Amino acid sequence: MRVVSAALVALILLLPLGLSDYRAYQLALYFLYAAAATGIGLCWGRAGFLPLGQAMFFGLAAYLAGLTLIWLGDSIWVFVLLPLAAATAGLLAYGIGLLVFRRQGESGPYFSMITLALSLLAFQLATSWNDVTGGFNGLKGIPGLPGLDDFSAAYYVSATALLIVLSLGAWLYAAPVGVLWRALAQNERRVALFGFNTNALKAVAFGVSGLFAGIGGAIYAPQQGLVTPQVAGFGLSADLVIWAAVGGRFGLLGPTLGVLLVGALTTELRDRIGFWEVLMAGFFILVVLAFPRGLIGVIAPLVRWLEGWQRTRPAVPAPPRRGATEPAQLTLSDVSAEIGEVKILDHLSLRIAGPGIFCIIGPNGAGKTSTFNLLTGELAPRGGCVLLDDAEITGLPPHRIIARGVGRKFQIPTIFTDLTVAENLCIALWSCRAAGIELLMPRLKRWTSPMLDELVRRYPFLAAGRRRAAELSHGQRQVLELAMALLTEPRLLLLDEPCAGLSPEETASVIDLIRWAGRKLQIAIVVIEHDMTLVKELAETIYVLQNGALLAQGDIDTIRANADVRAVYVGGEK
Amino acid sequence: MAQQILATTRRDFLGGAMGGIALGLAPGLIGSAQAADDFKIGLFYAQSGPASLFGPTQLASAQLAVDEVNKAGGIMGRQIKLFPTDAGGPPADTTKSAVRLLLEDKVDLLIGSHDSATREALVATIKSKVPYIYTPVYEGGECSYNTYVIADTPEQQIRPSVTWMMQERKARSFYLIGDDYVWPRKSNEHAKKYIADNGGKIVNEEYVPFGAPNKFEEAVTRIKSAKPDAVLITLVGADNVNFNRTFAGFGLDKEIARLSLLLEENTLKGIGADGSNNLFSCMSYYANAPGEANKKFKDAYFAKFGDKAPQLSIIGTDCYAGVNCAKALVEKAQGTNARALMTAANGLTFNSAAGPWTMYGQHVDKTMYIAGCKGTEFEIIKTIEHVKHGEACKAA
Amino acid sequence: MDPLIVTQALNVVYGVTTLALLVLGLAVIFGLLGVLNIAHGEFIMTGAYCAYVTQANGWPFLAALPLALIICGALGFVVERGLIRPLYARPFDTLVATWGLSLLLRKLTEAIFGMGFYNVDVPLPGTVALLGTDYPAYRLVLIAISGAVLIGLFVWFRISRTGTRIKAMVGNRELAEAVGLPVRRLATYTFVIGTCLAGLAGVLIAPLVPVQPFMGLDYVLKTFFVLVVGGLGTVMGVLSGAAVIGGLDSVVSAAIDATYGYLTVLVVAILFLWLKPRGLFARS
Amino acid sequence: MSPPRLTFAGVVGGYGTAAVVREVSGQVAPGEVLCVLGRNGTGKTTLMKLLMGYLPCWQGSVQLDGTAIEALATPARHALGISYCPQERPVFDDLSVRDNLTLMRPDRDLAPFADYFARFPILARRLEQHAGTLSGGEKKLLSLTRGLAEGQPVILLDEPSEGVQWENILHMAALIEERKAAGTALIVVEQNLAFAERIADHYLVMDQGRTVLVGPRGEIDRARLLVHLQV
Repeated sequence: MRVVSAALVALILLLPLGLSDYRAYQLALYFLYAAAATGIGLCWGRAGFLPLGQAMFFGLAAYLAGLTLIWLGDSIWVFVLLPLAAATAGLLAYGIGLLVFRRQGESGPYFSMITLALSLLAFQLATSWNDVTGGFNGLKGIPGLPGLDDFSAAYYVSATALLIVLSLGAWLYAAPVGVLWRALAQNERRVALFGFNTNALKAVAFGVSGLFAGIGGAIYAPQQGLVTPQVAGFGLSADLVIWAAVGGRFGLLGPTLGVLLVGALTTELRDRIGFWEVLMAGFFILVVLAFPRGLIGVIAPLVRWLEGWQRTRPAVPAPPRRGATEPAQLTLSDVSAEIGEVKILDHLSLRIAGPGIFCIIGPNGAGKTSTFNLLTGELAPRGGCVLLDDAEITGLPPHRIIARGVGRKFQIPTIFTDLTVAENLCIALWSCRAAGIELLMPRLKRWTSPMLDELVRRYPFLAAGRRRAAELSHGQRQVLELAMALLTEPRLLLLDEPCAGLSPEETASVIDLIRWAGRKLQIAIVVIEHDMTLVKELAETIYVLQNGALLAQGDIDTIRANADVRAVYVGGEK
Repeated sequence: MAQQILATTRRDFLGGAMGGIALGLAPGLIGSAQAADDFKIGLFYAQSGPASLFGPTQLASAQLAVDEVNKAGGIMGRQIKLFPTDAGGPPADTTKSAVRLLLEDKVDLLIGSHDSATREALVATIKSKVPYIYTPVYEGGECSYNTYVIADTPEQQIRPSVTWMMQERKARSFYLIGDDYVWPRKSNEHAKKYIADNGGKIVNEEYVPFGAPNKFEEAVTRIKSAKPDAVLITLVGADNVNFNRTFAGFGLDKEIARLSLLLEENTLKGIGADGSNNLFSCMSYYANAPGEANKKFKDAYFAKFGDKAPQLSIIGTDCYAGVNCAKALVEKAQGTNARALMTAANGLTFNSAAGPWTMYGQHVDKTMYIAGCKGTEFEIIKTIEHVKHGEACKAA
Repeated sequence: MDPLIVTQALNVVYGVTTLALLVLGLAVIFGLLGVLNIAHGEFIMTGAYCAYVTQANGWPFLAALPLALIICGALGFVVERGLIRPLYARPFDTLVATWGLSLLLRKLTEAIFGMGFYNVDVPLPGTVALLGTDYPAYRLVLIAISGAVLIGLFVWFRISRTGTRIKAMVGNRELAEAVGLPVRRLATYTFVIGTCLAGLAGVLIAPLVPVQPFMGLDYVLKTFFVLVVGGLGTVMGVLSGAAVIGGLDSVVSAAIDATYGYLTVLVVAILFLWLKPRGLFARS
Repeated sequence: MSPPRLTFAGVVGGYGTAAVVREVSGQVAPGEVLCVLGRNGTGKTTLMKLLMGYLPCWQGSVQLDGTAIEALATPARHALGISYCPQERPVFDDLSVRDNLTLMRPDRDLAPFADYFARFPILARRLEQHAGTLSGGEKKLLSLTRGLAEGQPVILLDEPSEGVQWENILHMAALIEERKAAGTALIVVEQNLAFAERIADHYLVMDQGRTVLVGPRGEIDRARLLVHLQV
């Protein structure tokens, strides 16, 4: 790793010796675009949302830097204020991200279109605000950086900017936040159910991408000596996206590869072939159809081979979970909920007092999974209230509820298949233990806990950390999902059919694990289960739901004797 | 546990490193070899982007001039070699090409036909190291060292045409409409002065966002209600076409005269016969401008490029003048020394498609034409000779 | 009434209805199939060039309609089969691919017709006296045609067998397969209907705008904004979106100027995207 | 006894990596009903989806009149003669009741439905209404009507009686009897034992994705079924 980065840095630094001034100058410009494109890779390839107006941040920083340089000339203060220009772009992006994501968590095409519209707005402002921006002809007469105004100096300034961006990127990709971004792109809801504020995480990703674009833009101004509205507009925004897509948005260096490749092709073709744009268009379409992971995907096997060499570093004990630890007391009173026209919970009231294992059964559509959704804040009730201990949790966002000690396993395993087994386990360990600035520390990846040790002892496959979760069998996925729920050490654990699709042996071991966890953690475990044998084995109290309401509750014999329950399960002539 | 640290990073880092290296080096391997004694001229013209409709004419006109000069012995005995370069993209793309022309191709002189934003970017990049001749209609004000402008200036376009409008077409009130950028705003400043000088008045002045998808129904309705005698148009390209078609569509063309400051053959073709009634233009060149010079030029042009030759228009033939200016300038200065060139430029005379032009103060005095539209053709109404450019560059 | 106000009011009606006409093709492709077709504007451009070719050959203006339907339909068919079909599950990739397509179509047009402007003669020149003012006859006709096309499409979609089947496919794909609907072929039809509508709009708008390879860019963003504001998949969505975007643009342009009109459109689009992303009338 | 019309043998399949149906086999002959019983979550609906081609069979075979169809897509299976009424989202909510029925009928004729309308007059009354406005039970009636009236040799019904009043369940049973008499083979997934007992010729009882009981109705008494159905 270090050797490779050092080689890369050395290469970039020595490159001008072998290149003409013109090539160095050209590379210097591409490096700045690459810095911005790297931000797109971060948002699109990592965190899973596509910004279409990235030039807005590039342009903002360029204008700010340009104005600063014109104002200060060759004062040494520009070296302080230029980074501030870049930071302003990053802050703006972060602010926009917070506002937009907080509103609805929207990260699909609508987010993309918001950024696109903002970028058009920025272009129009830059064009119309003649007094400040110089209008369409641009902000001119920007002096170069003091003492750094020839071609090779410009190259080194750009190269440094790009290296800073790539190093920041490498750090973030290696840090917990990078893992969380990838998890988020795959299943945002699941990340929230590990207690992370996904909207804030996405806003941070967008902010960082804005900062990267800002770094490019802040250097662009002194290097070009002129800033025109085009650098804030749609054209550059679209180019940045295309470059990232062509090079490969999933890796850190993909966007840079894309910029260099497309840039080189454009330069070489532009003045030689009349219809070079046709070639470029055909090239993009080909890449999208044939290499959906971008050109960098072509060399993926080599990368896998290189992954072999790495050092093992000692594990670090994870701190205890934040917040209360006593077993949960759960009360639902008179809760109703609807999806569209359909009533799914109908004045449901029930009370679960931990510790212990409780089963919920009922026919299809009885409201079992909906009850779980209600408890984790994903289903908003129309009436009634939910109390955890004595505090109302109705209406809280999922990550807040999880932070109060709720854990959940889904019926169909929702582990993060694109991540490794170890990364999956880490996310669970970080849940409710790490937040804010801590998520930037790569050492958190070495966390361990007594619970993890016990889980690994029972299921040795969990120790094969570098294996991708996608390679696991169904049984292993169910176990991993359960392990992740247990690692968060919740006070109320919700398990939705933990044994679905498992073989009898696997089922037995999972049942054993659940009972062990119940005893060891002294928590309330609520299980949705269809298999009556398992219900009988697990549950002390059984709740039967029907049409969104509680039909019966009690131990297994009480339930079996209940005539209403029998009618529900066999049907009747009414 | 959790020994997977850094795995991701390595993957990402290595993945791109290999590709990046290969690419960074590849362009460097492609070299270029030229005969040493050619006189190399870099020509910036619009090959891509919205202005690229002028591209073919720009290139053809420049090539014609290069052929003629070379046949007549070149510049100081050196054959001209032309380096056509795209200037249709954003300024940063063009300056990048300029650096290539300067450092790799080592051109002796640059000619540019493109917008002002690109010109200013180029001036900043060239830093007066080689002579640079700027050719198309513009708003004035370019006085950089070793830079030579042969464009129509506001003084040349606006003073004669507005005066003619007011004195001979009896227009007393004007409505100004333009795209919102430097050239229209600067041009209108000049126009307002001349209109006031002649005792006329401005009814309204409005601008539409440049580069946005504009429609003109509302503006035309406003004009209809304001009832000016004439409209002074500083819209360009598609906006100019769109406005004039809408204007005529609303039936205002009979009552209100229009003077457009950037109306040449291509734009007129877009406006069409049903939009061009009572529409006027003022330029230093039209394809059917009178005079021997233009006839000679057109004969040579069509002889070289045939009947399907690109549409002749001032944005294009200015490149012909640019090459001729380069020859005259360099031969008079006996080289490309900046100081010698700046001196030689004063009083320099060279050929344009419309006849000889004379340079003072880095700009050109020339003959201007006022033309009216007849269908999709221009008809020269008035020829005004020796119009001063009115720019105040301090002589070197 | 003040003729200025009457005329500006007609301008608003004209702006809204023509925008609705320009949106229809995208409403079908994006609204029903969920394909982010960035090349929508280039299909409009193709229609406009059909109008030019018709005029250049001396054929009657209306002959441009079948020509545009054939060419845009064939193009749409090829594009759906070759480019869109493998990408239905990858919306962002569709975006990049259709971006490439738009560049390709533009360059193809350039190769055939060159970069220059063309004009298509207004089929109905002159103005008509209406409510105390004069308004261009063809624009009035265009308002009527746009309305007719909107209503026609609405009725066709409601009562025709293909319309019903498309609705079935969009609403419940699993069941559609179970009852034997050829859903893949139907998706192709739907896409082709979308491109044909774009071509139709292109022909009708051609006499009023500069016809040139870049003209499509003027429409693509505005039409996307209309759909986002109005909501996807319903005729009411198209109408209300066009009313908000086109109406605001016209009203503000008339009251202040075009710059404010444009800025208002952008700001309103952003507010809708942010605060009401499902639009005014979304398909349930 | 006539040869089986639809046969499936050793079918395995599910979602993602989870095998929900494990080596289930069965068959149904013309004029017969095979009733698939079991508690919820045991894989009955998944079996239907495997037979209809929504999910790929990981193992095993499906044959229609002796021809292997396990590799065919859903519309192709329909074209070969299998109709299907799904458990969830059984009708086109955006379409009128009429359009739901006549969508695939070239003549748009309602005459073939006269018999069904006589039993379910609510459908005739609401012909022009959007099917989305019907109640869950009414949607099931519409779905059954559409499926049976397609007149195909094989019909798969997934919980047709869910949410339906007993009186209409009896009508359903009568309509199914009519199809049986016409030689149609039906596979019916059911939770309602009383309904199943009225229509079934054979039972196939599933638990945890596997077959736990299979045989003709006459040979399996109620008590044995209840063991697998009750809590």
